[in-house]
Amino acid sequence: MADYWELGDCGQMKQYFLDKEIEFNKTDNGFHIRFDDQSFDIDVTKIDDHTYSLIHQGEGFTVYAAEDAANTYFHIRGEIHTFPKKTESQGAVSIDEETAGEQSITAPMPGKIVKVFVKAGEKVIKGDKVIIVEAMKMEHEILAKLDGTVKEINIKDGDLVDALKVLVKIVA
Amino acid sequence: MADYWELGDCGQMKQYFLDKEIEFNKTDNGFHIRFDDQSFDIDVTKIDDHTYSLIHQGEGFTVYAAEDAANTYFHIRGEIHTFPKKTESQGAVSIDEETAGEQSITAPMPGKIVKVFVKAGEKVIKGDKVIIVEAMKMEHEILAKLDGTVKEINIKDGDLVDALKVLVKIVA
Amino acid sequence: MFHKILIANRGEIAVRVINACREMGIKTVAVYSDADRASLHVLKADEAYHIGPPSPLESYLNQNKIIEVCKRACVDAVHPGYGFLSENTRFAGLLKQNNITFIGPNPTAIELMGDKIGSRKIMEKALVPLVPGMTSKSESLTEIAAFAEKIGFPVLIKASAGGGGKGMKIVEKAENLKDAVESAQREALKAFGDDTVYVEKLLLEPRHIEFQILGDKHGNYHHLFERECSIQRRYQKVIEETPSTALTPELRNKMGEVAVQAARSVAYDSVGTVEFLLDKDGSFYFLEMNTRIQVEHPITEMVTGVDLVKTQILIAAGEKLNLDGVTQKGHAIECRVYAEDPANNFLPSSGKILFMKEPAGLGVRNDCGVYSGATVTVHYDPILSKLVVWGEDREAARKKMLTALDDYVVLGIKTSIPFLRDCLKHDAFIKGRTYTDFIPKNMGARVVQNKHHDKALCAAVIHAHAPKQAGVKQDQVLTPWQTIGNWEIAGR
Amino acid sequence: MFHKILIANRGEIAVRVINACREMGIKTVAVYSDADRASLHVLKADEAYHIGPPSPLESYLNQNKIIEVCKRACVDAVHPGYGFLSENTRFAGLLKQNNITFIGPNPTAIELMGDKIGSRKIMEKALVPLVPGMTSKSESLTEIAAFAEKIGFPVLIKASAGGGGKGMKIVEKAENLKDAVESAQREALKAFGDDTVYVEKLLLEPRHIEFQILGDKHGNYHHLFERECSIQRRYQKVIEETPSTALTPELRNKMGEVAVQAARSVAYDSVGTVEFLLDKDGSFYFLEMNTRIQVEHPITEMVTGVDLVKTQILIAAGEKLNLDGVTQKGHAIECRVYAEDPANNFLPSSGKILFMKEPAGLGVRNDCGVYSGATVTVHYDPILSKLVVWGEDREAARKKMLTALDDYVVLGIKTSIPFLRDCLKHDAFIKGRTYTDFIPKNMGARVVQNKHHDKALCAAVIHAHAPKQAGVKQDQVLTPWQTIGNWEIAGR
Repeated sequence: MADYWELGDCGQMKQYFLDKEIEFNKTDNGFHIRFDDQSFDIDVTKIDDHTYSLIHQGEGFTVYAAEDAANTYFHIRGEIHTFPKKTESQGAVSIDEETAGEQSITAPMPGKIVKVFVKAGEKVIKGDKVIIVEAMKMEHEILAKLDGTVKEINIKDGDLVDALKVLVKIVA
Repeated sequence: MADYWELGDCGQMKQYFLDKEIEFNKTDNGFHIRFDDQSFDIDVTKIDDHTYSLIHQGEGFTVYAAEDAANTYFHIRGEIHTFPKKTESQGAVSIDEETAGEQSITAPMPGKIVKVFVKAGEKVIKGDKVIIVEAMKMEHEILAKLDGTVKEINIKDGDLVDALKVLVKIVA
Repeated sequence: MFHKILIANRGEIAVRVINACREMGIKTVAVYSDADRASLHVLKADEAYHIGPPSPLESYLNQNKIIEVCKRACVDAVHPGYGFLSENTRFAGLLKQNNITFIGPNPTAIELMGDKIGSRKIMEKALVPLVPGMTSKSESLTEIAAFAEKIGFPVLIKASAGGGGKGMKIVEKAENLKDAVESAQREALKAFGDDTVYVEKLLLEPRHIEFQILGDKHGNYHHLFERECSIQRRYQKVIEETPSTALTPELRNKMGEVAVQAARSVAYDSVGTVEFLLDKDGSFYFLEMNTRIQVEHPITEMVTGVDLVKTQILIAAGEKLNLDGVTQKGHAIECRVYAEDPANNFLPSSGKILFMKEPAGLGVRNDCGVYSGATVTVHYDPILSKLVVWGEDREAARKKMLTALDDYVVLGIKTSIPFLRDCLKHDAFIKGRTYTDFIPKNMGARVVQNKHHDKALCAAVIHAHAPKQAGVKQDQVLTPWQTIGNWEIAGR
Repeated sequence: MFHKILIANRGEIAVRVINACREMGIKTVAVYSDADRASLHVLKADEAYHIGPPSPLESYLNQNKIIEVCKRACVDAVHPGYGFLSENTRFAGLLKQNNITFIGPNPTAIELMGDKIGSRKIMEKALVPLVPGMTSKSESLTEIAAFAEKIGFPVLIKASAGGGGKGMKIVEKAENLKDAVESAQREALKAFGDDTVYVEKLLLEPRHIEFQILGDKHGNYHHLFERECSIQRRYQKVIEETPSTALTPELRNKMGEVAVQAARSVAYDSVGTVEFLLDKDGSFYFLEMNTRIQVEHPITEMVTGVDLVKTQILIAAGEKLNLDGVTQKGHAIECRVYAEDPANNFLPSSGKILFMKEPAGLGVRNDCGVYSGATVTVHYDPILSKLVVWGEDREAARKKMLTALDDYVVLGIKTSIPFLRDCLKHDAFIKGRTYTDFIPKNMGARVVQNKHHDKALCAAVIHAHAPKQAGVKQDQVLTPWQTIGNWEIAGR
């Protein structure tokens, strides 16, 4: 989760997180945290593995937390905050990666390939249907985002696919 | 929890538990368990740290489990089953231990001693008030269960006491 | 309307008030003692302030400290819940001095009705029938003894400032009077800060029937029908229901009118409760009036659709009552879930709730002050939650409650749930024969009957040897055991 | 009355039916696919049997397998829920052959109404107004195209066996017709096992108003008022409420009478729903009739106090309807909580629910099919739960829903909760301007506005460095950090 950590003076710590420099140290009943010229003196009680009670200048925030391999999730007063964990191989996870003159179509969710409309080597025009993926009984069309040629096809009709698998690659 | 374990034939195990000989072995999707001439072939799925789904011959039992230092607790279809853990020093936990001609009064719950009615060496008659303990704003009287003499007094008015602490001992 | 309300209470009622405020767009401020930093009301509020050590006298009854927090957090009103400072006129006065609204009736009404002896006098004047009992204060045991002798044993010792069974004692014969009075005085002092007690004649096999009344600051008075709270243990209500099986429409109207009359006689301007004892012959006697939101208020909400806490706040803000056309619909039952051991003389049970799962669903409501993993301390009331159900009729509600009680999982501490279930299954309950002696009469020789001991033994084996990780992979035929490396062979 | 009922379904509706049965003292039997061994309906039932692989065709739609389980478990009735086999007359027939009651209407009513084209013909005869559309089956694209051309674009392609938006497509212009028809046919085949589709004129800015109707086996028919379900996304209902802001008492009566007439015309003998489109000028058109319990049935239960699932079971057992005097009281709203990502074109979101906490309290009900730690698979409908609230009026219900949505914690998968909250906060919703284009018109440029980003950053720091163990000791001033030995200095 952290980019890196370093010990500051007086037992303080510094963390670079989402390009912010965050300084913090523990106090008798919680944490003192500083970033962006703001300072937080937070009374913290851990309720269970997923729940914290924070009190900051009288204001109470019950925070629910959970994490999986990709993200840490927090629920605060109805809001969901998702912080991606950085991995060595990639930056943030992206659903449909477009670089200049290239479209890599990844499966937007785990599902089943209903129909592939293109063949390798075929020319496509922006807006053409490329594939239909089905999940939870609903169909989702994926369209070409640029004029180009189909370079790779890694699936066929009826395949079950995982999220983020590259299905089709189109180059200008 | 177990008295002792031994490996039987064919990867089976035996456990003596609550004076029952229990034999069991794991199966593809659960456990095979035998005791008291009964045999259970149970399909088991662990739902979370506290929850199991058991299916036995089609019948479903969702079991909730928890344990502390003294007991393991199970909730099955509205029933609570508590199994004491044996410790080396004592048998089952008892609230108010009486042996022949002796009464050891223990605190029935954590609370505060409101009043002690007896003194060490004093004679008491069965039914005499010995102490009043208060917890959660309610008072609870503890009476002498035999005619005898007060041998030990380990508390005084106003003391906070833990459950199971011996407060007063009376001998015939 | 108020901008921010401080809730001078804890547990389920503080949570209930916080929820009402949130739905009204009012900010909430919780206060907590050292023992309650991790309590549910603290987790639910917009703001939370520490007010002292666990002892109620030093925290939830510490008026100056609470006023200090009110000023610091700039609240414009205080909701006192029930118990603690809810019927304390000095506290209401302190708030007024600081231009903060006390969400409750005017201090005169509290004072007149909060004094159980004085209120009997007012009712006597208003020609409301009374149980024979003392109508003058007395601090001398001799006077109490003389009066008890006059009306005849058995008698009941009650705290003048009381409520909720605290400081109440039955005395069967004269020689037990002294101890009972002293014990009642001690409990009363601790619970209410006032050790005045009085004596009443004890009726045999009465029902406890109370009426929810409401008054506003514009001279409007209403009642929202009855609650039957006959099922009690040591004067502590255990199960409440509405409507009562004992009331005819005529009797309901008559008692409701008397209740409204009682409210009017003290210019009552909040939600409140007028309690009666109903004798088998249909005669009823004024018992007392509680000048606060009552523990069992939810069953009235379930059958009338009126949110009593929101209404109480609206009244305090000066709004007019508009309850015309409100009727009773269906049947509601409340079970109080206490942290106590029904198998061991109902001793309080404190400690950590190792695991908890609340019932839910259509017509099921659990007003709860704790959560899975919470610690129940010895410092406060043993009430964990109030399980409330609504059904189209009494039998539907009873069955729904039984299902909900079966679904209510609390492991680690003892609770009254198994006892409540047995009460609801008892023939006397099914037939509506609910008198105040229901528990001693019917539940005395209660034996716990567990049917699934074999399955529990299997569960114990499984629990000791199940894989540490839960969950199964999607799309995979379930073989949860394939992940087990080796078992623990030794005892644990 | 039935002794044991098999629920031929999964998810929240299976749980809903199981709860109703339990309260009626009826034993329940769950069935499950490989993907559902750990699903909530399996955990809730008295018995549970495996019926096949995850694919619905091989499990929940596998009629022979389900009949086999019925016989093995000796059930006397089957509740089909909604979707799957709920409107399948062949299945109802198979059950009848085996002397098992199908809890639903007679097969003729299902057949007449299940066939959306045929039902239009019946309504035409009964002089019920219809949206212009095809009333004959057609398998040829040419015929469909010719009809579409005749009534004029835009048109709507609908599955004849359909419901719930499956197999529905809007076609703006002629050249898109072919693809839309093929896609609708594929979806229809997969969802209902029948790829027949038809064409209807598309109304502009209508409201979707449906009436809950009930018939018994003794010729009694009733309606329990309307549900407004205008807020839809791709013909999938998202938010439902009752009463509708658009109906006057007169219009309500008129539409209700037509709905009852529709039920009577097919001798309907169960709970069902007659759907209408309501135009801005007050004219209304029959859309279709659903011959099953509807997803959104809870809001009707909340305002009428009638348990529709229990009533459905009672009717199937031959009991007479008795709904005289039932009125609408207060206001109810339902939000469908889907496993989908509103920030990314509502793509389905599957995976493990790492943590979940359901809202609860007075007037809050969550009909839920999952739990904290459950895995949501790709095989079935993305509905996680239906959050339902009741309030004394529409604004009270709306505020209660917003509070409940804030309290609904789901971490690990994406849900529609943030989207639902934005819908309810929109001025058009507040003002009751709810037409079927509500979402495309008002929610298109929705931007997520998180106010507590600073607190979230603090939470991230705290979460990374908090002690591993939760809880505080009783009676101890809280210093949770004293137990921390050393922190992790490296990234994790």
